[in-house]
Amino acid sequence: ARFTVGNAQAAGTKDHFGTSLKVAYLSTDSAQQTFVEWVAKNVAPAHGITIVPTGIGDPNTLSQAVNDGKIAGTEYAHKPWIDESDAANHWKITSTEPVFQWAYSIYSTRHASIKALPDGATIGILDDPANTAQALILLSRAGLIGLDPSVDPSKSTLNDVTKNPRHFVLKPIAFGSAARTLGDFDAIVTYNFEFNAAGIGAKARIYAPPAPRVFAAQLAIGTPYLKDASIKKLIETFKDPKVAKYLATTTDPKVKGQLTPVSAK
Amino acid sequence: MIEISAVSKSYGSGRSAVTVLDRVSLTVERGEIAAVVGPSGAGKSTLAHCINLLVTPTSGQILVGGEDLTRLTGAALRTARRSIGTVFQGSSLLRRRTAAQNIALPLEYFGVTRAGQRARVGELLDMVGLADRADAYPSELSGGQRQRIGIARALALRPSVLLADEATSGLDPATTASILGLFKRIRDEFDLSIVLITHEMDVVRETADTVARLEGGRIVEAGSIAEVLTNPGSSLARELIPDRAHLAPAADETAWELVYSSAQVRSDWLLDVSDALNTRVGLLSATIEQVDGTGVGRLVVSIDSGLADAAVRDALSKAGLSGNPLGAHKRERSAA
Amino acid sequence: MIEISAVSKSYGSGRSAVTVLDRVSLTVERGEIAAVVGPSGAGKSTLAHCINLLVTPTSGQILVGGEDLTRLTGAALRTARRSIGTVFQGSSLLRRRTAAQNIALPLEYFGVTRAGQRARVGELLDMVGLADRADAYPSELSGGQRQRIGIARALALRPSVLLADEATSGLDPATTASILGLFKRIRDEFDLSIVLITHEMDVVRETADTVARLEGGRIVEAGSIAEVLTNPGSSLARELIPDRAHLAPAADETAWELVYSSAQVRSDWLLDVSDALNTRVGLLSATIEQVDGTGVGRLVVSIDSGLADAAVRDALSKAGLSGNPLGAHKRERSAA
Amino acid sequence: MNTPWPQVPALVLPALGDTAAMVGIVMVIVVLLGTPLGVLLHNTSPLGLFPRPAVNAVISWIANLGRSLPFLVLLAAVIPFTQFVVGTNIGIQAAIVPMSLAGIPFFARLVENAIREVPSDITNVGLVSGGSTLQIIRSAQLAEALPGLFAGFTINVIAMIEYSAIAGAVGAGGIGYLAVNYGYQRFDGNIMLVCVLILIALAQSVQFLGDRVVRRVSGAART
Amino acid sequence: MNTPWPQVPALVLPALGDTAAMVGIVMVIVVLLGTPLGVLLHNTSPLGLFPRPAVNAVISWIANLGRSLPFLVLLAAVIPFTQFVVGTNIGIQAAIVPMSLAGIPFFARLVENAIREVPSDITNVGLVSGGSTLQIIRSAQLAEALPGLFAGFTINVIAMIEYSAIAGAVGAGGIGYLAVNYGYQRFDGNIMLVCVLILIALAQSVQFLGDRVVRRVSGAART
Ligand SMILES: Nc1ncnc2c1ncn2[C@@H]1O[C@H](COP(=O)(O)OP(=O)(O)OP(=O)(O)O)[C@@H](O)[C@H]1O
Ligand SMILES: Nc1ncnc2c1ncn2[C@@H]1O[C@H](COP(=O)(O)OP(=O)(O)OP(=O)(O)O)[C@@H](O)[C@H]1O
Ligand SMILES: [Mg+2]
Ligand SMILES: [Mg+2]
Repeated sequence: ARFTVGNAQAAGTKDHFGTSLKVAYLSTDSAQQTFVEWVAKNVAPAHGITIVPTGIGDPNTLSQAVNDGKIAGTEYAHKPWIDESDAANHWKITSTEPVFQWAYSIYSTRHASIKALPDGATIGILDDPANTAQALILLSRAGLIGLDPSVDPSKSTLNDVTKNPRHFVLKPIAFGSAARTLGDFDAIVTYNFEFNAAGIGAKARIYAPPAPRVFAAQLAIGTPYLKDASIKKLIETFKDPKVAKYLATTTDPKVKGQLTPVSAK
Repeated sequence: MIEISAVSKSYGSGRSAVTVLDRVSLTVERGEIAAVVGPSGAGKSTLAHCINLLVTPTSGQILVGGEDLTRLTGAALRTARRSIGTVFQGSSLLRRRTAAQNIALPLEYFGVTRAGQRARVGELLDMVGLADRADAYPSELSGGQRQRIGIARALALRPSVLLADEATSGLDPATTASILGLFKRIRDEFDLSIVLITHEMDVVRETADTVARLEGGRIVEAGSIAEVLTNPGSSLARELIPDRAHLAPAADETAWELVYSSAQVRSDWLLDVSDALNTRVGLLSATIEQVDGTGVGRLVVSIDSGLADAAVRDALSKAGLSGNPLGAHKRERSAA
Repeated sequence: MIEISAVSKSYGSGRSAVTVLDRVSLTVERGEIAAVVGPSGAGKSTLAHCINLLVTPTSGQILVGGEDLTRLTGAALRTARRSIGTVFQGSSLLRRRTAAQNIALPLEYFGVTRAGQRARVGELLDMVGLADRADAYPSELSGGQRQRIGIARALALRPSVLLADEATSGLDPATTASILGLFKRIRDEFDLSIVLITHEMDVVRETADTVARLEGGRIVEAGSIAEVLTNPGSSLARELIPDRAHLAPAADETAWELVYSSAQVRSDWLLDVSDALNTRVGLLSATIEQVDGTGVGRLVVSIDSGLADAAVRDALSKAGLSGNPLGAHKRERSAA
Repeated sequence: MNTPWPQVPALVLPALGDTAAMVGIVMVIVVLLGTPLGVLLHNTSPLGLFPRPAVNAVISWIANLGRSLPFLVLLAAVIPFTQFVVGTNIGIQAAIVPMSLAGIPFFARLVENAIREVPSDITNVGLVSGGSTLQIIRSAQLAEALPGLFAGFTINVIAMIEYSAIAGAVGAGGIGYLAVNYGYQRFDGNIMLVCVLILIALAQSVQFLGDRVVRRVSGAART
Repeated sequence: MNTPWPQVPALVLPALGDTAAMVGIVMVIVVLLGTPLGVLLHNTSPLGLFPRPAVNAVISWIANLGRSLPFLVLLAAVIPFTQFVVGTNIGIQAAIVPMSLAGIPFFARLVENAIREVPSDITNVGLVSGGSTLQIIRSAQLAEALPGLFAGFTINVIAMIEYSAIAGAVGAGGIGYLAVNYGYQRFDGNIMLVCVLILIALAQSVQFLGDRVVRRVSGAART
């Protein structure tokens, strides 16, 4: 029961943001911060705009600000989440363009491979709906579980697990706690950055498929501003091939292994 | 000035109800000092609190200056209360205010200017002899000093009624005398009505115009001091002029207890009685005093045992006294 | 039992230091009731608090039962304190405990069994006449009732020393007498030493064995009661037997103030003096009392103005009294 | 994606149980350890029964530690300790450790405040009645400060419900976390509403009971 | 991925300023509104100056609302109100609204507790001295409860620093949020260490100052 303020009056103005655009990243994620700062410095000037990287810690506040036209755009969320939050909050935010993919893997310090996971192993998965779905897709692609084929995989929930031959116990955990509680689980399925930041490296990464494209980070823009000239320039900036190249080739330890170019599927 | 009619106060309800005041009626005139005495727990403080409305009587009416306080609210009640000064039993000072600031409280409430407050507080501190302790906190004051600050506070707004609940108990005789002198002076100057609750009978005799004795919530005796004291049957008189330990009479003598029972006792009555009985009356103990111009007294004297009781009574009565032999039971000290 | 030698106490330091006790020395024997009197703020309560070590003296030594309390700590200090009962000026009851529970406090601390506590508390409540108020909270008690609970608490552990700081001020005369009777009874039974701080001179005369007057932190006069009272020059005596308002002498008479200055005053001295001067001596005011078997007294009498002062003095002195004419200044009431 | 009403109890009831368990256990620990800490804080201070400035400074410092860190940081910082004490870093047990560490000093300050208001006259009565320090603390300080202590307890319980919502992050669950997770992160209005109503009801009941106890204790015993 | 030391001040100093601004402004609001609320809570209760059971129940209910919700839920729930009051949902202004809403009832309870301990004798003195209700509240209740109020204030400031760490999520920043973000989520040991040290120093200073004030106020004025 949240409602929206500010959207309508902002929409009438042409070129609401001018040439200096605030682009928000989730301040809890240093990879995103590094990425947006790189784009602002290395790509944006060529497209005639100034990007002001803005860190905000709380996803809902951030989205609200985008919806209200206080922030030009973000790249912190994937389409399933944006759609879900739009519906729930009556926000008008459009996912324009996939920008990058978060690496999403299975980690374990107890077992060397997914094959070694014992019968009845406890596996931690993130407790918000979209990330639960992402983990379930990953587990099913690895052949560890089966999902109800009639359900859109990007919306699957624990109730949609139809096959679980090895009797895994799937336990929801909170975002941010994975690295600290890895020792208490047989395995955890989550974003790589949760572990990279904590210095838990590739050694514990026991399964790392390409992330599902549906969960690619989207450049999200407040719908009323889509036609603004500056917003068009912003979209062009993120579409610039230099961006994909940067993601594929960077050696910056804050980004490498966490943000990857958008997947094929 | 204060008219208390049939005031009752009970605590609790139903079976466990305790009646603390039981249809008490009492009038204190303008300019009168009315003492209220009585045993511990008799209801004296409760009565005082009914007058300033800290306690709401269960029934009955109290008029102060003709006004029924229970009907007042807000500003009117405040104004009425300002005309009643209260000295609490046990001083009750604000502990985070200095002596001077405690006295200034009613002035502050009344809206007196800073300068006005300072001046009046200075006067009041002088009156109670504490000018040098103005800046001390209550915790730095002695018991008696705290009490005097409470008195000064009660007088700050020049009230027309003063409720003094054991205002001088805990003060040394000299300070007590000076405080009572102060009360009488402002009574004379401002026609103050004073309700003086006290256990010190000297204070009652020397200061009060009238006295009422409360016992178990009821007034059991009341009257002007002189009236009460010259009434030989009065138990209040007995309390006002307490028994004293008396010397033992000689072997052939009997101790008689005498009281002045008339307002016209001559000062040389002892000689008169001795002459009339043709014996030597001796003084074993005595309290004789002038109250409102009248002599009042209670004594134990020794009189020749050979004389008939009736003859002695007759001689005494002619002199304006009444007496009874104390008989066999000689008392060493009269404490018990 | 209590030996106080050269005890001083100052508050603050440097320039702003205030000396509240100034080299006070005082001894209270086993079984002795020692009254301490003095004006408000003299340092009496401070002295009592030095004895039970609530206040640490700045200098000097206090021995209680031969022991220097300042050297004790922990359990030893606790044990020593248990032998000292303290009645505080202003009762100080725990407000969330009933009267009975307040009295039980020292028993609880001492480790007395429940049943033992109940029995002793019952006894103590009876002693102070409050058996019916056992379950009342302090806020439901009158001032005097609270005070008596404080007294009962101080006596709970049958102490060998009792510090009674204004224990009876605020109690009516009958209750005062019964409490003092209680003190004397336990003094006689248990050889209790009592330090009786009070402003009530009746209490001193009737109860104490010795009296010390504290003024501005120093002991200015001290001695046994009878000694002090028969010393005509003593200002303490004057305080102990206060001036009374006296009747006016007749036109041809002079008011003389007399005091008993010998322990051998005959009870019929008034007749003796009248005979010796061949006049009629009249009683204008009088206080005569027996203290420890001795007659003590202060009176104002009327004597024929025609007589030579020297002759009057001579006659009085023969009777064991000393006196002075009050001269022209007749006083209506002696309050001031 | 609002959860259908029939499914709500299945989510909410266990969460309520978790909250009750967490807050209940934590409050027992908090009272048992926070009370002596508060007593020490007061009595080692210049106004206390045994002033020890140095000890006071150290205790005060330690007590502030627990309160000065944001709860999430505290929770992360004490993970090794939590692991050592309860052998796990997830679940109710794991939540209890940081919650207690935050709650103890909080309650200690409330206890300190409550007993500071007991007039020194009262502790003097304890001293001259021959009480040991412990006896005086119990019967004169704590007993006389009872209404203040109960009021502090009430405040503390409500603060712990708040912390339990954060502690939910270590998988401890609880109604507060449910509210944050479903209501805030999942936009599930139904669950959120139910959780919020329950939380309000919980706080009201705690306060109501607390107030009743406080009034009962201070009632007749007022001066 | 620890931030190099030379970069630390650039991150920490503005955050410190933000915390000071947030907590400072919030505390002004909290004291201004929480004090009267606490006074009302006490005085409409059966022990107060003007007992009004119905009014008391309503005020108490409202005061509990602010305290019963997990702060993150409160923050989300009041977004429209925040928008209405300060015209934005991000930044320091936006943090101030929910922080005040949580802080006001918290302080009100602390005020209520502090003034409940003022003996009724003292309010009686106020009454017979002819004080108006307001005058008595000011000079007899609040002034006499001063040490308790200051101690409550200290507790409240520290709680607000804690809340500012959560409110930092709405882009208000602040040192607490920096600690959570870098320390908890980004595992940046350097920043975390600095933040934690600053937070501890902050809490210690607040407590130290608070204690000094409390002791100063209660010092000579003790009974
Ligand atoms: N903490 C303190 N700081 C400064 N002066 C103090 C302090 N405590 C007491 N005094 C002063 O010490 C003096 C003696 O106080 P004490 O209470 O002993 O007097 P007292 O003889 O018992 O008087 P009373 O008969 O009025 O009870 C008083 O003048 C008082 O103001
Ligand atoms: N709240 C209460 N509930 C029950 N009884 C009470 C309450 N308040 C006072 N009392 C009782 O009322 C009686 C009268 O009390 P009050 O204080 O008026 O006595 P007092 O005459 O002033 O006595 P004292 O001389 O001891 O001060 C006492 O017996 C007391 O115990
Ligand atoms: Mg009384
Ligand atoms: Mg004294």
